[in-house]
Amino acid sequence: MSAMIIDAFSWALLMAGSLLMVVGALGLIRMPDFYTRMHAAGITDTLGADLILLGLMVQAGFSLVTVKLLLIGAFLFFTSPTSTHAIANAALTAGLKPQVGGADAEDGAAEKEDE
Amino acid sequence: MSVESFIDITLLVFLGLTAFAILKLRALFAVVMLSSVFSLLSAGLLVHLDAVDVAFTEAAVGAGISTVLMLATLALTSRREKAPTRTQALPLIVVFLTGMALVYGTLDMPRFGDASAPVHNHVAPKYINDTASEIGMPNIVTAVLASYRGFDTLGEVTVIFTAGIGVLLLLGAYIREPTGLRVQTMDHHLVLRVVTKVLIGPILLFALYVQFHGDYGPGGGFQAGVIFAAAFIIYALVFGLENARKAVPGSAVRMLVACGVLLYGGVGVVSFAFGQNYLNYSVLGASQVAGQHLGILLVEFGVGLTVSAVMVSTFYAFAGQNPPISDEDW
Amino acid sequence: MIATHLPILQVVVPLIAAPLSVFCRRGTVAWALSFIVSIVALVISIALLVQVLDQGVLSYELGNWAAPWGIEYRVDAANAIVLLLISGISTVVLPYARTSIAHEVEANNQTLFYTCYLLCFTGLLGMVITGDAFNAFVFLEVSSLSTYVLVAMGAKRDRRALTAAYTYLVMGTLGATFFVIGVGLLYMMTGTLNIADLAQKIPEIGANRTLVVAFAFIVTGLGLKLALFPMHLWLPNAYAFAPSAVTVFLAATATKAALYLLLRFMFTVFGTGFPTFGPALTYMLLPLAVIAMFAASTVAIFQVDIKRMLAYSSVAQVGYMVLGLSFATVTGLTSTVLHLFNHALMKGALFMALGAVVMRFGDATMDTMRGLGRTMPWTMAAFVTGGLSLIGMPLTVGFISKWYLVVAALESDLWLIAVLVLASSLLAVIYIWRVVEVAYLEDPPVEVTAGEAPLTLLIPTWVLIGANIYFGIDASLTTRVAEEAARVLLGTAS
Amino acid sequence: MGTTDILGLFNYWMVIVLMMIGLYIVVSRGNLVKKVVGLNIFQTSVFLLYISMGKISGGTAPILTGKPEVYSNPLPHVLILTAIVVGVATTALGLALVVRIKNAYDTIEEDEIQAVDDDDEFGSAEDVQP
Amino acid sequence: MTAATALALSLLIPFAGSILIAVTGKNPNLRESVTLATAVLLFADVLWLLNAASSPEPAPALMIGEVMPGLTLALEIEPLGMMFGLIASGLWIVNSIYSIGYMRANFEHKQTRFYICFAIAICSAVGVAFAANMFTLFIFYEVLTISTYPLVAHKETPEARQGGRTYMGVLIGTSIGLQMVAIIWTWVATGTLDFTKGGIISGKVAESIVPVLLALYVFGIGKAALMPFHRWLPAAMVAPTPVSALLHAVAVVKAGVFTVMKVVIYIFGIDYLSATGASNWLIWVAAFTLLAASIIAMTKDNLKARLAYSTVSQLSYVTLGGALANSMGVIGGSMQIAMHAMGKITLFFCAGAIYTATHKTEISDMDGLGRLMPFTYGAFLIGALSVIGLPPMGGAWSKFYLILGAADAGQFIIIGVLMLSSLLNVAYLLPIVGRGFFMNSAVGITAHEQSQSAVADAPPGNINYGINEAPMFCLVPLCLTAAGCIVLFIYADALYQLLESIAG
Repeated sequence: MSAMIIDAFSWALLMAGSLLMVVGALGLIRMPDFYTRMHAAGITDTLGADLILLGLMVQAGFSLVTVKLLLIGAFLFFTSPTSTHAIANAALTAGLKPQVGGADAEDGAAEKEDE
Repeated sequence: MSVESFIDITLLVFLGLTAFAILKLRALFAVVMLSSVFSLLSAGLLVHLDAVDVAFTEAAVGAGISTVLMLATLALTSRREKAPTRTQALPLIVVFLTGMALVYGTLDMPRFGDASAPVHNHVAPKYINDTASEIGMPNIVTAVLASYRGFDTLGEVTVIFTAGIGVLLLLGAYIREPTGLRVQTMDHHLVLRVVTKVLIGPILLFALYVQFHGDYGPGGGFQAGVIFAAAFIIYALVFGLENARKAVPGSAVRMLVACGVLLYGGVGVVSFAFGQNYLNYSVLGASQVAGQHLGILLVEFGVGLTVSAVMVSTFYAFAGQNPPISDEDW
Repeated sequence: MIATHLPILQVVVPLIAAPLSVFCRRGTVAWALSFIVSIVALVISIALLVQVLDQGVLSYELGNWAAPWGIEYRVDAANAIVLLLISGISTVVLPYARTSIAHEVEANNQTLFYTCYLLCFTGLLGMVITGDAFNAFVFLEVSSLSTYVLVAMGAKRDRRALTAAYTYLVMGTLGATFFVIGVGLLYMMTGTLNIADLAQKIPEIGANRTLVVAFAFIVTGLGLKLALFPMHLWLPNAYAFAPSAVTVFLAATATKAALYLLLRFMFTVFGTGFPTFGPALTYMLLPLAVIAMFAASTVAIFQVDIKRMLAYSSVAQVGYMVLGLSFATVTGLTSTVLHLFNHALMKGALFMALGAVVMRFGDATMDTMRGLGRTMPWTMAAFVTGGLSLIGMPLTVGFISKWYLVVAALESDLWLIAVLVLASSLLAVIYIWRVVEVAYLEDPPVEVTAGEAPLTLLIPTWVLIGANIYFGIDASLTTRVAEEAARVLLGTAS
Repeated sequence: MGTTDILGLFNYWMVIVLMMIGLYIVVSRGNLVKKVVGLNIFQTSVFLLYISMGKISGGTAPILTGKPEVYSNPLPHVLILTAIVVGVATTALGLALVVRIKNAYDTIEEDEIQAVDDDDEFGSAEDVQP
Repeated sequence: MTAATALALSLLIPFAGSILIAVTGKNPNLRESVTLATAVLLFADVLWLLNAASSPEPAPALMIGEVMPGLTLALEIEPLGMMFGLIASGLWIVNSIYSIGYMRANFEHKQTRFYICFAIAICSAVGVAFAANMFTLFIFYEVLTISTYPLVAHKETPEARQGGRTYMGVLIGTSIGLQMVAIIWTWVATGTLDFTKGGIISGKVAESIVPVLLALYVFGIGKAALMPFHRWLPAAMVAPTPVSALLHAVAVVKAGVFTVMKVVIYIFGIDYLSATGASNWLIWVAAFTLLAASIIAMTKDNLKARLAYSTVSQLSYVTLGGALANSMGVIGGSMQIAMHAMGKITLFFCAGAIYTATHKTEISDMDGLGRLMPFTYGAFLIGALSVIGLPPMGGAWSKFYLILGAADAGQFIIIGVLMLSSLLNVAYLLPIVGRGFFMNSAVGITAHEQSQSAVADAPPGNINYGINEAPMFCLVPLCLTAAGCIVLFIYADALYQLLESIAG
């Protein structure tokens, strides 16, 4: 019985995480310029990943595996914002202007993108 | 169709798409990133195929080191591929024929996952059945790698050693006083510096865990070596090549590269002293199992030493070149 | 006690020496170390050959793990002679290298160069001596990777060495990967990697499409490595732009080791009984070999750079070796093994002579050779002798090889082939004689001041020339071993 | 052949496709870095081929757990661990060569290099960068 | 001294000689005395062998070593080889004396290289003569080719180089492309290559393909200059005259026809050939070469070229003798080797003498020279008569026996051919003498002046000889060989006795 609840719970978490991942991916394609796209990407490796980890922990129960998963979570917690920050920073130093409204900069961003 | 094969097929299809994208794209930066993705995907597939050690290595190497090296190369060369000029007919034919030949060859193959295939019934069973008694460690892969086929692994260490020496010969002559890869500009990333400081410690710790836990779980000298090197590379990237060199001077790395191979080879030589054949660890300990254990521990350490040292020295060599394209082009 | 460990020592001594040489502060020390090592290796290989000749196959199980579970070293006449060849050539090349490398490689790279050389040496020995298919691959790669680097070291003289090395790297890796695919398929069908074990299992399986493909891939992969026409594209530039000493070593050993592996897999592992064996020889290897003989020699005639010319001639000579094995008779294989040995002697000598020229003049083009008969008499005398050997003149090793090859052809009633073999060696007359005429019948350009090459280059060259003539006059030893090797490979050993 | 065969061989065929894409990149592309990437893909797919043959359906990773289980064949794993190392070694060397070529020719496109060589038939000693 | 040592010496003496020459190269006088000494020593050694051979006990033999299993380097004396050995070593003395005169008078360069190669060439010629099996013979045959190349290309002018190429091309080409196939074929078929009386082929090779094998041999022996492989001989005319003498009289061409003889007698066996008629086609090829070459010779105005073609035709007499495959034919052919050697070397010496004295090469310029150089022209006449085959010159006997051979073989057309070719010889040789002696003096005078001017503008230092004759070093040898032609006529019987044994 309790097993079933746990299963359902973890599945819900996993599903939510996966969903966020998909959304993030979509955003990555649909967003107009570099910085907004990074914003979308941010979702995937923060909340998306963490939810999935959580789901897995629930599955694993209190065991060594959970500890490992926690560590992974911590690692992600540190790295993903940092990397996002670094990329954005690099883009800025490289002189990529954030697009503020107006479709004119669109193509400029697009062409920067495939660099 | 079972979940097993569903995952299997999905991953393979993704791999195919990635490879195709790599073929088509001409922005080399994207190509390199995709090849890193390719490695990660295949690592996933490998896990699915029960090859955890291999997956671990593939992830560390394919997605890690290779990518770093390729990015470094891009930074030093150029980031766009010219549109192919010559005709593609001949390559296409050659490749197609090769592929057809292989497909033809598959027709008589034992089916995927078939337990009755000769592969599973001639040599392998001994490893699975006797490792516990002869070597006395759970991770069969490590046992076979370091003992049954230990000489292959010595060869493998020699290969990586060769690569290290080769890169030194090719680029070493050009290392000049550190104008490292986009290093100066990194310094002002306060966030990066702090986070890196925090992370390097755990990474090194993890490396050691992988190194010495290899007998029980996935891992071993090679993976550990790569992770160990990764820690250094992050350090060098963020705090600049010169600081990294202060921490571990290039000459020292060069020595360590050699030391690893010597350690491995030396362990083998010891068995001569006991009148045994080369690389017979049993003589090292009181009992065979103890001897094997010690031997494997030592050679794995040798592997780790060489691998990490080679990775670091290779990175030094690449980063030592000064990039023709400045930070602004990124 | 030491005698029992000889097979492994053959490989482990240089293997340990390589990392040791990294600690050498000065290039000279590294060189001395490598020289000593290769002498030791030579002694070991001689001892091995003697042992094999009087007590048959030697087997050495690494880590005392019984084959096929562990890795096994197997020494028989077939690889004993190749081991002897490799270590012997290396022992001759190193004294030569001392001067020529100091001249052609950056000063601060000397030490690591010899480390790389030792690794190449280790790899070649390892891939020849091993009795395990996958282990062969590992050492094949050790030798290949170091070879790419050694070739690239020619960049100080000519930057094209870099592109040559890169092409070689790509082609070589493809070849090695094909080989691995083949081995993988073999393993898939037999479940073993031990060559002797494979040789037992494969006939039991009989006709099988997977095995056929494995055969094809192994032959192709190794064909790439030994520059079998038309997979030779990497070779000419690699030989032409590598440092002279490296060219000598590679020309004399690298392709030979690959050829040995080919022989081993074709004859020992698959065996003449293998379904597609006969057709593969008659419809694939034999024609390719004949084309190689003519096409490559013809291209050689039009080369301006003599090093390239000889490189192309090497491709042609590979054709002779492959032709010999494609008869699948004892005499045929004997001729192959003989030529494998003899060609190493002649090409080694020729490239050494050219190396001396390169050292004096910076290159070895037709123009450079003008009047060298006057200015560098001993070097050119060596070149001419080597050339005659290449043509197949009597009293040189070249004649012995040609003789056996033609005998083999005639024994198999391939009259046409026999005539073609001799006809193609007339092409060799042409490209050698071009050089001879220029060197002897033209006067050196007035500005030439360079004199004869230093003794450190001349002595090794003449040692090889001496070998050319000695084994050309008294071939009883080489023919005996070669025939024994042929019998071993055909499984009809006495 | 039946669906079982198709399923049983699909894995191999997919792997072959991957190999061929890699091979095609190597032989058809003129960019030296791209070639190296191609080599990587080619080799990685060969690794997959090896591992696939070691898989037993329903088996687990070859790490002894004490419980009676079906373990997949460990030998291919060992071989491929070695092969991966060879692969990365090759990659490193290849890239190092590419960097040197860039220094010497100032391009990493095959045909452009060819053009440069054709210009000066007698190649100059490589110019060491300042 | 045992026979074996004598045999060894016959190779070692010239070989050691070549080394000594190389060493003493700096000092011409010393160098040339070494050459002469070597020549004399060698001849003495061969004479010693001659009487050793004629004595009853088994023929002297020497086994040098085994190159490949079953294939040995071995020497053995047999009459035919003995004869060739005598000719080669004997004429070498004369030729050396002559070359000294010639090379000095014409200030040739690189004389040391010249003498070294000369010695090696003789060494290999002797090797060919005494070879005990086809393998050994082939090896020395090739050494001979290589060692004579520098002599042919001696002048290093473009023509010389071209000539050298043709020389190498044809000789190496035929020997490797055809002869080696034949030899290895024989080896594979019979398992031996030893020269044995009555041949080794019979029964081992299908009779239908014996002619093919024979063809591979005779065409493979390019030195025999059988058409169409005769081009090298005229091409080699660019060489200095002593070389031409060596090529056409002493070593090279004789080695060729000698090899043909050896093959016919000891590989195939004349009885076997005559029984199977496998050599009939060769008779006609030889006959054709014989006539065609003579006709070409008539068209040549350059003296040496004319002599060259004459050689081509004279050589095919020998081949013809062999092809007839009967005792008389063989004896005649073998004798022709000796007779023609003596006659043709005389002619070449004369040509060289004329060139040295007057720097003339074209026959049409030589009118009236006979009166300026009586000895030379006298010798030329004798040599010419011998080559034509008129008594009292040695040449008469060989032609005589050949005709007998043809008669035995029932080839009456061949008799006609022989007659005809002798007439042709008359037609292209005697006019030269005629012009020399009887052309009207006006031309003679001009010739006289020309010769004077020639001498005048010839470099200083050859004043030591008069305007009317070549230097002593040239003159003496050609008188000797001319005398030789007559001597051979008188003592032909000895030669006959020697050769009779082989014809069996």
